[in-house]
Amino acid sequence: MDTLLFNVIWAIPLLAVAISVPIPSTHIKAIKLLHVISGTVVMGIIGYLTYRVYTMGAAPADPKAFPLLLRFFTDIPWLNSINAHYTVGADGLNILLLFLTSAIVWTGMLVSWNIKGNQKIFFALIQILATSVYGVFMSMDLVLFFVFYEMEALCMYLMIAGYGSGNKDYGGKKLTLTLAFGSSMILATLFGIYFQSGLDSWSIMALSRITLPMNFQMWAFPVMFMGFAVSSSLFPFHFWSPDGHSAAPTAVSMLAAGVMMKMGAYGCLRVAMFLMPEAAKIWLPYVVALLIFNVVLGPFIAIRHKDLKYITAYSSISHLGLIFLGLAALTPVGLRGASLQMISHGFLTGLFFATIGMIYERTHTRDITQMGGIMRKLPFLGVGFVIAGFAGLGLPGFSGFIAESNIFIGAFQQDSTITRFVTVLAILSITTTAVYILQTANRMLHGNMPAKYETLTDADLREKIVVVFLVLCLLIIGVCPGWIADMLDTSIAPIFDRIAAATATVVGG
Amino acid sequence: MINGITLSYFIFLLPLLVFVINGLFVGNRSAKGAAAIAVIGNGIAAVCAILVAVDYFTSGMAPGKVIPYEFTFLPFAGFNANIGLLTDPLSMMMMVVVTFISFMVNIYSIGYMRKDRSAGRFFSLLSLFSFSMLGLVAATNLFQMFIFWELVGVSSYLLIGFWYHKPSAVSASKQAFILTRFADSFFLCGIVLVSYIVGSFDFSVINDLTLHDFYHTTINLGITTISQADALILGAVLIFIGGWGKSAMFPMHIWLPNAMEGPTPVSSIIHSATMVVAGVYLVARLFPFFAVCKGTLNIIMVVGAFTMVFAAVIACTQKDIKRILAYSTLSQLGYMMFALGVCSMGDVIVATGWTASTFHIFTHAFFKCSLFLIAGSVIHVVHTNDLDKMGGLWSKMPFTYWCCFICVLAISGIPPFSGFFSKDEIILAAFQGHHYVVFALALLTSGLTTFYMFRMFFLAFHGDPRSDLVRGHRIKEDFAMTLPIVVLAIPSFLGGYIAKGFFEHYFKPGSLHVPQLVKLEELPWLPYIAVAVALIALFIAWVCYCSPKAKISKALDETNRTRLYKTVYHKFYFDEMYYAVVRQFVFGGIARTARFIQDYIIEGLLAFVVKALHKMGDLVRFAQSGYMPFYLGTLIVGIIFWRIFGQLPL
Amino acid sequence: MNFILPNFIIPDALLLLFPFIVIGSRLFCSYRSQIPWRIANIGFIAIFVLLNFIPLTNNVGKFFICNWKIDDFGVLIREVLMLSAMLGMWLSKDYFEHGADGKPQMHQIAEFTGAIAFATFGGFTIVSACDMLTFFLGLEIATIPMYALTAWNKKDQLGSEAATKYIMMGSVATAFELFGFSYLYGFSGSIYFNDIRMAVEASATHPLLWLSILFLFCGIGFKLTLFPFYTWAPDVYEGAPTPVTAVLSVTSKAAAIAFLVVLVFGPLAPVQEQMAPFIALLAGTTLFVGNLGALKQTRLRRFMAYSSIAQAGYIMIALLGPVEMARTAIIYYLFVYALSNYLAFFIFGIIGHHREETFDSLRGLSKQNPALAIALAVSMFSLAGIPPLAGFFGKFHLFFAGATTGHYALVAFAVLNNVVALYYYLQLIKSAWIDEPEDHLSPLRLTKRQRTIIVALTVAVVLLGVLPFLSNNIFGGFTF
Amino acid sequence: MTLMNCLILAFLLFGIGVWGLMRRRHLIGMLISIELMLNAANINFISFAYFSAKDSTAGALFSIFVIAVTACEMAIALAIIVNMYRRHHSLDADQLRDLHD
Repeated sequence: MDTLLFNVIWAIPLLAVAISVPIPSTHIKAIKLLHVISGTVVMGIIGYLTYRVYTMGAAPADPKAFPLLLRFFTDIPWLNSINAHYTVGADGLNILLLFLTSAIVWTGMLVSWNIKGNQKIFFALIQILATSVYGVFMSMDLVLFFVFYEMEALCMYLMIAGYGSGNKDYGGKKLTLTLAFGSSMILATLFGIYFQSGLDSWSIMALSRITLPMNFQMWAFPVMFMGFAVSSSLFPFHFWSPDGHSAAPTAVSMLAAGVMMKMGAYGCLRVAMFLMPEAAKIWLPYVVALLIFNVVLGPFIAIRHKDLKYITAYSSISHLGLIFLGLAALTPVGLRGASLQMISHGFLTGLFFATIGMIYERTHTRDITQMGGIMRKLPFLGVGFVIAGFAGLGLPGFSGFIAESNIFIGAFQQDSTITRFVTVLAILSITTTAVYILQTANRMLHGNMPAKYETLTDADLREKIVVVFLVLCLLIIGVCPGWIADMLDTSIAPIFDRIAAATATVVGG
Repeated sequence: MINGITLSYFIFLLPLLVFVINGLFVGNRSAKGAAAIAVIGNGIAAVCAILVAVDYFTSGMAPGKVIPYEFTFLPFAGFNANIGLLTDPLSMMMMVVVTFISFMVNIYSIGYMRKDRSAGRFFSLLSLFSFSMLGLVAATNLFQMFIFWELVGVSSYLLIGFWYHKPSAVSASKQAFILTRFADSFFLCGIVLVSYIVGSFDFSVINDLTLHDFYHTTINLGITTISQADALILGAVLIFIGGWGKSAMFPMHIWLPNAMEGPTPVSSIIHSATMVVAGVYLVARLFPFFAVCKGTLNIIMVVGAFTMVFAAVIACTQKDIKRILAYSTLSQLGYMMFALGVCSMGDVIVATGWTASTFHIFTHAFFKCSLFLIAGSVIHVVHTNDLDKMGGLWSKMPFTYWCCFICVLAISGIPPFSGFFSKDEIILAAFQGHHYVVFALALLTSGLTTFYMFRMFFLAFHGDPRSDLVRGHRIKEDFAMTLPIVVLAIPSFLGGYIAKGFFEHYFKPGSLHVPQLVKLEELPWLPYIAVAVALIALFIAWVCYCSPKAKISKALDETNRTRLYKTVYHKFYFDEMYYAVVRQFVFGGIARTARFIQDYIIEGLLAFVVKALHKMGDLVRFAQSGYMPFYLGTLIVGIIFWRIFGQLPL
Repeated sequence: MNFILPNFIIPDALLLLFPFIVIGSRLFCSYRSQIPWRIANIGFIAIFVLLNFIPLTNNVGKFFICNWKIDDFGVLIREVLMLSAMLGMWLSKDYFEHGADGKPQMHQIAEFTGAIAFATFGGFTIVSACDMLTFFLGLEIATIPMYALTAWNKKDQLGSEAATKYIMMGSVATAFELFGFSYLYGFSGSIYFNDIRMAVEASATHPLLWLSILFLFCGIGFKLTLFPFYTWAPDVYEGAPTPVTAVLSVTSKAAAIAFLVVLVFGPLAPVQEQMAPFIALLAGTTLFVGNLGALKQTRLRRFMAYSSIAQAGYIMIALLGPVEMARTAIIYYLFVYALSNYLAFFIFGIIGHHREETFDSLRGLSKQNPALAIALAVSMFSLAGIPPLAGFFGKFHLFFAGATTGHYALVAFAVLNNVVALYYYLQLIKSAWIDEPEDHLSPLRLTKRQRTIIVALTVAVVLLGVLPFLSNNIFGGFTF
Repeated sequence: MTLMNCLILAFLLFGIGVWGLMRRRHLIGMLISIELMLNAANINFISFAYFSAKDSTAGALFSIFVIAVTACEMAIALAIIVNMYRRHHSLDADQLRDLHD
């Protein structure tokens, strides 16, 4: 039963789209309602399944899924001509990410209730995007994984192009093409992995049971890792995210920054590092060096920016840098911190972009120098933004702090010069984060208010639901992180064991 | 102490509850209701705290450290981050002080915030602060301490910027938060480093370390590789930097005076009585650790002593009543800090400084808080912080006047007022630690303290009124605002005398792994010296500002003065320096460079790639000239081309 | 001797008779009558259906009078060609019916379909040839009607120019092929593939052999628009009427690639290894040049020309793989490519009915007719190879075949080129989705036929990839 | 007269065809050059059939078919060119430049 529920997760949005197609656009309310309800249903299902996974704890899972601890494991032959299977399964890590996705999708749909343009198509596109992300987090077969992973490009451009603001075409193209570039790197290495392994199988578990030839790993790992890192905006492939986010409509920014950027980091962990641990051990210290830009310089760039979405984009860049710091730590705490950061940053940036979008709907500008003192007129949204800000600068009580403390402590346990160095820099740069966040909040919310904003009205119920929901998610993780940490630990253990067991010896290389 | 445990839950939960209720439900509807809830909640919390303290001290387990309960907050590999309650004399004392003062300030705020529309928010934030402060003092480990450390920082930020339409308040709050955050980043570094080496966050573990077993193993810090023992010392310094920023020691002091932009009750509870002593509390809490790490105590001593003198000098020239108090707070914090520092005498430790410092925390909390409240009600009357507009208030507001007199005497260290005892002990400790320079400075500073406090006192209350608001009108002292002042004046009066023995009996830094000096020379003449200095300073102040032939207007005029006076008056231009550094170096230098890298180098490379592709595309399209002979040519050329490059075995 | 007509030959026979029947029917009915059209429809559909009844038999060829071979590959290529023929016919019907600006009323639909049928039959001949002569004839039969079709609008200046260029260069290419054939004949001394194969196995490095291979590849490179023989394609695609362009881009490409498959895996199979670098170079250069050329296009058909050049490059990659994989990949890709291309051309036909066929006339499509805009996006994304659309799986199969024999570098290069390709497909989508239209948009009129076909094609493109039965059952014939 | 001579002859013929193709701008002239190239191929077939090939009939057969096919190809070519002449009123290959990037 649970397995069935798990398998319909990605189907429900498509079903909703299929139902909505024949409904004429005159009944747009009904269509939107349909989509929101389907989103709620999915979220409910995933919430229930999360609970199930939590209750199962470390109980032995389907042996076919060894070494991973997968619940609801399903494995059906799919495309015989290329030996692709439909293989899905859930462990603590990806069920939580699934929940994050469903939450962001749900809130995103609520946020874009009154979006301009053809709403029918927009909601359909959101649903398709949701499907793709669900699929990525569910699938344990590389072809399936890649198919879902690449699907995002299909919706992203249309959404940004059709419904965005500002320089939509440039932003959309930059985003789509850069992501496509990343996934082309991934695809190239996927073929390599398949044929080097000689297993005639794309299954992650099967591939993780063997050791790929070292001199293949040595070039394949960096290519694949960077390919994934592109979508997590790791330097030097971060340039798509500021322009993309600024051009995208609110919901798309939420989804892109909140969920899709996690797909990359998730791929790095679940595919690249899991399948090629030996090379990972050799390469990751150099990846850490790149983080100096993400983590240390990113906030500084945010300081110099005036556009809310640019600021948020650069804050995402720095936060995702922390994810990679956690991954590169190669310690259980670090990996857990990275996964926690994925989840927490998802909610966090969702809240960020949601509030920004709502404020933008009212002020019609995102330039913080144009605003000021709107806290008086929009207390609720103001508080929402400030909470997002504090969560962003890692205030205890919110999830961000938990993730960051895990990452810092975990990364410091990695006894390599460069990692230690970057970790210290990262810890020190929490100040810079505080600087740009407070500067933004003060310029926008405090001080004296331009007269033109006298007529602003505060959030309505729908928007309040969104903000409150996201804040609650942040708080729950932040106040009682124990259970989530347990779930992540049990699901990360096999990955870490494999990495720990790997003996890194460069052959040719 | 079952009873105690159950009560102790209330100490934390009540303020939290008040925060939630006021913040979410009551706050923006009725200010009165919010005030009522806040006062009741914090009142009960205070009562609980006192009961628990009594329970603790009578149950005979004092001065031992007890951890009644502790929950695992977040498990790390090998060690846990817990949240719990640590009961020992220090934390008990702090709890009582915090809850009691926050109770008083809540009462006071009823009057002070009567006309403010968003009073509800104020009360909820105030409770948030006391909750986090309590969590801080109850901390059983560094992790918990850091959590609540940040929370007090945030609540302080929110309360300084409470009037967010005032640009000065907003920028002050930003400055306060960022500066403390800057210090906290080092604090966090220290925590990570120490916890990595020690393998635990717990104070109990960290406090009975000895460096011996760490000399052999080395640790790689990225830049250099040093022995773990040195790393521990480094960690101790880093952790102290956290306290450094929080307690606004020089040169991270500038945020505290600027923080006076906030509402006065906030200044009184956060920026004088409780939060700013968190730094001192941290050092006191980790004292055995610092004692083990050689040299750190000396740093602490130097920082504290310098700040003490520095702030006192500035305070002598200020005209803003709240800033005077702020600088006096700085200087008093300096006392506490160096009192902890002077404990190190070469390789041995003189524990008296520790006792003195904690004792001073206690006494200072009361009189400084009440002084701020007094300043608040004065400002409430004359609607300005400026001493220019005051004077002659003594007849108008007698309660306030007499309480102020008591507190000023207390801070000046005139017996039998509370300040005398604690300060006396601190100075004595400096002498016993054989730090004679600090000893001299401390004496001098106590003189300065007396001078500027009485300067403020005389200018505010004596002389003839310089403000129309005072002149002629009869002023009614608000009961809600006067009651706490009076109540707080009592411990400022008697607190020292009563609590002296108590402190000397219970307050010991705990088991140290360094030799302690047990027999110390007594200084019977010290009190007389101190009092004499104080009285002389008092007399000078009287001559300058209160005596019939004192030229008040001239004394208050800062324009035509010597350069030295101006420099001091402008706080040695430290704000300007900070401003310049931040503007030029951080925003101008680093940030601009980063932006440049982003906008020109990275985007430039990207643009180059796209351009190159387009150029090649143009080439292809140029070949598509529509000229058929050329096309036919491509067929022929194509064959030859592939004949040459086709890699055919031909 | 008495022989019975084996049933698997029936479709070919019908197709051979078809043009005569259709064209002949013109003699007996009035000028405007719809009968030829009906016959054409029935005939094509019937043939297509009959083809589907031929069982797939794990690639054991069945022979008809000893050198007309029908194997699974042949059957499936036949299906592709018939699909293309039908779609081309339907496309042309509505395109020519109510002639708008410059496009003449077309009453010779019978001749038109007849020509298409001939071309298709050429394709049939290629895949069922067992000797060079049939092979060559098939290629010619597949090509010559195309010349005629290109010049179909007698009044159209550009059309005639295109036709001229096409036929001149086409004849030169034919000459190359003939030269290649002649050398191959001279080398092996026989025109039968089996003999040639044996001869090739015997002496794999004979200069005549390789000279012939060079000439053959260059000749077919012209039809398949490989680098640098593609130069005719953009001009001809632009000059020819849209339906012809569509047929050209699918049928003649399919025929040409079938030609290569038969050649490379038939007589030349023993030297496939030695040919690999040559093929890889052809593939790489072609797809690169095709992608570059399409970057800044503004006219739809020219744009499609470059895109199809790039597609040809992608198809070539599969020729590197082992035979079954290569065949599967190519068949599958041809299906997908045909569907996506025809979807695009149907839309262009509708757009271009009252407007210039340029990017600008796509402006405001998403506002004017969202469904059409979505269909366009789907076809473009499919051509760009974005999952879950069929195009992705097509390309995936091609790369899979290429990577099997370890040409990772080429695959990586091709995959990176996909990004460039995506760029110009996005350009087109941009003009349909972002750009604001000019003052007034001339209304788009869709007949029921067009609407149904567009919907059907869109659904097919979406589902063809993800639904496993296609790659499992239809291609289950190939064992691996 | 050996196989080699014939092959050389054929190749020369082919070369002449190519040269003419490049040289001439008159469409008919170009067609003639193409004819030359095709017939060069025919000569190849015939000579191979005569000298070396196992089944010599095939070559001859092939060349005959080629002649036939080329004939109809040329017919269509001429038709198209005539039509082209109606539109452009010239047979100059250089004039055909309406279609280009």
